[in-house]
Amino acid sequence: MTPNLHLWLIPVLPLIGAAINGLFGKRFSRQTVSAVALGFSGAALLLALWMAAQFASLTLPHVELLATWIRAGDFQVDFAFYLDQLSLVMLLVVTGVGFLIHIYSVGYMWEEGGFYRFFAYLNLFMFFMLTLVLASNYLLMFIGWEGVGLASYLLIGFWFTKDSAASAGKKAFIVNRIGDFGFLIALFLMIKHFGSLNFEQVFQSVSSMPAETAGAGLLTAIGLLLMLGAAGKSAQLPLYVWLPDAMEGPTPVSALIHAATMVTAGVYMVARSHVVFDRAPQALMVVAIVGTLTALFAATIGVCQTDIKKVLAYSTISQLGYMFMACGVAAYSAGIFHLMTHAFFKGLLFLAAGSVIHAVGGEQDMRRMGGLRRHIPWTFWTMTAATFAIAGFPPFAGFFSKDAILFRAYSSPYGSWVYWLIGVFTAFLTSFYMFRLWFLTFFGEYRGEMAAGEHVHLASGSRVAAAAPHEHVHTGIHESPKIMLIPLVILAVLSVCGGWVGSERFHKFLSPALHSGVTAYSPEQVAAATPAPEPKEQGGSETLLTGISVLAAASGLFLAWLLYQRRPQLPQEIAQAMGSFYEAVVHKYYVDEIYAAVFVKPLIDGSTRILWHGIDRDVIDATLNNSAEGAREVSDAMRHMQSGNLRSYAGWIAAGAALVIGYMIWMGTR
Amino acid sequence: MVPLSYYLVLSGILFACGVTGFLIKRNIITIFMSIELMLNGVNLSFVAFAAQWHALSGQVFVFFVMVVAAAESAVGLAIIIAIYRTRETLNVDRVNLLKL
Amino acid sequence: MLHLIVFSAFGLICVAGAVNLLVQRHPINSALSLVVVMGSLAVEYLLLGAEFVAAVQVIVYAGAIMVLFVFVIMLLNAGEEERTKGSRVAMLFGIPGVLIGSVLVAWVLLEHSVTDSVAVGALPGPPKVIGWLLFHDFLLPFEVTSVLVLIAIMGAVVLASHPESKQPDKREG
Amino acid sequence: MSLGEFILVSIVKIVIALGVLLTAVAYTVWLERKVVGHIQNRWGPTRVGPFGLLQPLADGVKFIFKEDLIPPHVYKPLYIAAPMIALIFALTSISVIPIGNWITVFGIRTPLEIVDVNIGLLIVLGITSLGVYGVALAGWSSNSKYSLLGGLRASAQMVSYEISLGLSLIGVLILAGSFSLRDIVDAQGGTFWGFIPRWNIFQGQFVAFFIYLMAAYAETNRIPFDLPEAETELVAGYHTEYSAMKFAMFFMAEYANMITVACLATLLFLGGWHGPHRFGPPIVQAILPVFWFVAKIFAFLFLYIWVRGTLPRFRYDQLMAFGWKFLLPLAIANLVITALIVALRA
Repeated sequence: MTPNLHLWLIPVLPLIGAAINGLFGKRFSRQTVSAVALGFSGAALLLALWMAAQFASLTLPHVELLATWIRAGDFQVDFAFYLDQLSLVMLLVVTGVGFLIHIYSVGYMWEEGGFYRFFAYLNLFMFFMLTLVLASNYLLMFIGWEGVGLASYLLIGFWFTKDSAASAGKKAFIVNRIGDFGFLIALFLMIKHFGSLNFEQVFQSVSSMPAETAGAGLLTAIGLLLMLGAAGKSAQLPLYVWLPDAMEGPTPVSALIHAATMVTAGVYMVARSHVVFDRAPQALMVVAIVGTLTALFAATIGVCQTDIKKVLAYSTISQLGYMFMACGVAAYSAGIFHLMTHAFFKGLLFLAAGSVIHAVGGEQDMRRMGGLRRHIPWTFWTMTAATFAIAGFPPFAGFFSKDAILFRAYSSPYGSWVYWLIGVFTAFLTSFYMFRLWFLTFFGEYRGEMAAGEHVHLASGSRVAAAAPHEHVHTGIHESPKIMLIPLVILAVLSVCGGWVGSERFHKFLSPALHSGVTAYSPEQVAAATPAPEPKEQGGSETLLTGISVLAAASGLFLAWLLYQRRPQLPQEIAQAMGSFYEAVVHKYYVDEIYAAVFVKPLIDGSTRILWHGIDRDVIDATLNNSAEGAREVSDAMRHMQSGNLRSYAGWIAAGAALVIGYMIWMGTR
Repeated sequence: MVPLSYYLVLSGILFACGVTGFLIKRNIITIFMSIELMLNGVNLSFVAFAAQWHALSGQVFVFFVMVVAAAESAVGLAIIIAIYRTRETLNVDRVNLLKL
Repeated sequence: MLHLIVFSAFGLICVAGAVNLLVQRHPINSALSLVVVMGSLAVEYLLLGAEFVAAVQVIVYAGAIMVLFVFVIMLLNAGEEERTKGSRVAMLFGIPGVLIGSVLVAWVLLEHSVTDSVAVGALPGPPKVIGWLLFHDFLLPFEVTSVLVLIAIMGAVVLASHPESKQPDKREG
Repeated sequence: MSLGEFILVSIVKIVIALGVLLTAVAYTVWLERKVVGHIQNRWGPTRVGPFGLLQPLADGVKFIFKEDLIPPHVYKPLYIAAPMIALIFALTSISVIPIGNWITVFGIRTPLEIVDVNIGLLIVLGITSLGVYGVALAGWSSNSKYSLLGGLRASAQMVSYEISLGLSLIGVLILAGSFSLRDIVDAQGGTFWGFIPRWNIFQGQFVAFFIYLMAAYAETNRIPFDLPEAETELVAGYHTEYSAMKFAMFFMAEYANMITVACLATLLFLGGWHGPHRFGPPIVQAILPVFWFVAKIFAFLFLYIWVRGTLPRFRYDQLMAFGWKFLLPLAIANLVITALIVALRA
């Protein structure tokens, strides 16, 4: 008997917070609202920590059945929660980072209208995210999956009076639908072929199947469809377009949802489904290719962005690409490791960026910043830690995880030097654009219009009119309040130390979940499945590869220093030299425009012409209208029968009776 | 010896007279009497069939018809009185507003 | 033979009464015609042997229900019928319908009838047997009709009672 | 008995019955005038014949020779038909009333009634219930306010009291178990403890007799329920517009009805032709039941007249309230109790 951990409490606690704040928050003071929100998410964190403490004594995977949800014949879906090493890591990341960002948000959102609404959404997001992480079957996971999408939509569109925020929310929602479509079909395939959606049963069924060596079979189809879902949620090619726009939401939201937790759900899902992917090499390859290309692609765009949050958004996409690259070479633990460290440093980056934006009064364009390191030292130092972490300098957290991925990309049986090469180049780009951001923001001279000095909070009514989404317009650059700085510091510490666990130990910890008995694929099978890779030399090459990646990071730092610190006019010249390519990169390769022309416009036109005018107006509405019209006309004709004259009624009855009698006699005497 | 069908034809004639009365009479009381005439026609066929099948339940049915006819006439005449009070006419052609 | 004569005589009276009901324009004449019809029907019942039915026919129909009709006619002082042309439907569809229906039924009865001849008093319905049937085999219908009659009595009282309180300005006298 | 004999015997009996009945009617009128006269401290008819015994004859002659006046605005067919209807139904009802046992005359054995039927009581009820048409039609066809009110009152009153009347008889029917008047009388033969006759009135049907009496007064439009012809209010009620022989017909119908009611009361409650021990020679023995029967009728009629001379008239609403709210519940109670007793005794 394993102890009952009451896993359901972890998701439900934030839900209670969301319900309280959502239903009654309007009448609460800001203190009460934040107390409720922090209390319940903090309780979830404490519970998660307590569980982690108990973890050693559990038999894994630990499944807790709450209730039966659907039962139809042999098919059954339960409200059940599933705890193993993988979900524990996710649990801790989500509750931990989530709680920290809750704290940060109290300070960040203090001046905003809809304070209670924000925290209700945030807690709701926590509920769905934890459901996703703890679900014991794909359907419950899907509920969480959709729920975080909903929360994301609500929070991106938090300033819904702003048109760009509202349409960014819609865009996120719609693009995610495409991915969900793939996810759903994958679920249907599972129901059809395995008769269950429970992780354990599905994996049991799958592991009894041989690896698909050639051609596209069932598992490849499921894997590709799951990848489609993951690509939607985790902003991979070609469905990444929503994430940059999602930066319209408040910065803590960007940090929590669009950097640290929700967007990594795709990675988590792929890792969770590793049993399927292990037996579908083609699908796995697609994952790797998509991840690699996304990493490179987003990084190039990030180089030219000037909006501080957009840079971070593309950086997030790029880093997610890394994670998928790791998953794609069957190095799930490396992917999850990077997921964790990324949650720390990217959350920190966003929060620090928020702090910067806060400091300069809502300005997001890096070209109008500069020299802020003297004004906001705490933000500067934490940001520095995060930047070094993401760039992959040892001993910061990012170094360990990125190094693990790059090494696995090269050495894994599924890996290839191509992945590695692109990965290293991307690491160089990452380092470059991050230090570009760093230099532009904190060094040089201040280029904004704002004068240092007293700051005055304007009335909240001016928010809508304000150009920036933030209402607090300050008259001077200033450091953020303590409540915002504390999470920054904690995350900075984690960004520095988070990687010291080491990828090997992390791999060992996760291996029961990722390579447990069910998943085990024998080397023979792998050898048969993937003919290409020869055994690679391990020991010596690892240090070599590590060195190369560190070198790439350092060269990125150098280049950024050169261009933005030493010779600030140089980028302009390079841009002119690059000409149309630069233009394309600045315009994000015109992807949004292409999508608009290829998908959105035909869809809208087709919907207008065929669905709206053709089907809805001319068929459905016309059917209704015509039948109503017809009924009216028939009634109008029949109305005269209802004369109210008793004898007329009797006449009808007599005529009808004669008909009936005639019919009966005809039938009877035939 | 009279064939049973004669009784039935007689009953049919009475019924048809009743229906005709319903159709051609204007006085609401006469129309009501036409209904009674129809009921009587039916009663005759009940009794005739009872004789045909040697089943007394046919005659018992007549009692039920009578009881229902009595109840019906009580209520019906009360309705007629109510109509007369408000409309001050007994002509059904003038009582066609579908309300009292 | 005598049977046929008696049957035909009272049958003719019956039909004559029914036709007279239709022809007469004054309701009281119609009512009396109907009494005649009922009385001759009672004789037909006697011919069939249903003595109890015949007696009840006279007592209930002729003696009570028709008295009620006459009473209402007198109470409302119903005059001669107006010859309004209120319903073309009744004339166009109803009358032909009745004619067709009754001719069809009569034709079927006379041509395709498989019924026997009946003797005088073919099925005596002594009151004792009828009563036994009513209180045993038909007990439930009996009770139900008793409830029906009770409801009808109350309904009639409610309908016919003068709603004085509702119409204080009703013309009186 | 052949068809010819049957017809002959029937005709003879009809003639005798009609003659007796009409005579009885005539002398009931005489009796009433006499008795009421004495009650009111007068002499009554004395001039025509001894004790005025020929007065009815003189009245008849007078009615026949009076001018038969038909008022101009009456609805003629019914005006003429109404008294006939009234009289016909009044006289017809006597046809099923037995006045004694079977007798044998000239070798033909026949009952002492026009026809013996097993549902005699029902036929009497049916015919008397039709009698109301005469009164109602007379009132309506006269086209006079008094007559119409009288007719309305008469029909409402007769329909109402008919229910109590019928219900009061059912107790007797339950005791006898037959609709045949002869059977009912036969069931009342014998005595309790040797001296109390087993008449229905002594078999617990006293309440029923009382109800019957009240209802009978109302049915025959007699005081205290003579509202239809209340002369102080309606001149003469439904027969206000009638004169001469038509008036006489109503008159005769009323008294014939009284006699019918008296006969029924005798048959149903007072033991019919059963009387004290038989005595005397055989011819007397044969006549005696008829004598007892006539004597009981006479007593009943005397009661009628006595009440008429004694009681005042009810108001119309009192009449209706009495009928519906007192007599009817009482009759139902009596019926239920009788049925209960019979069921328990069985």
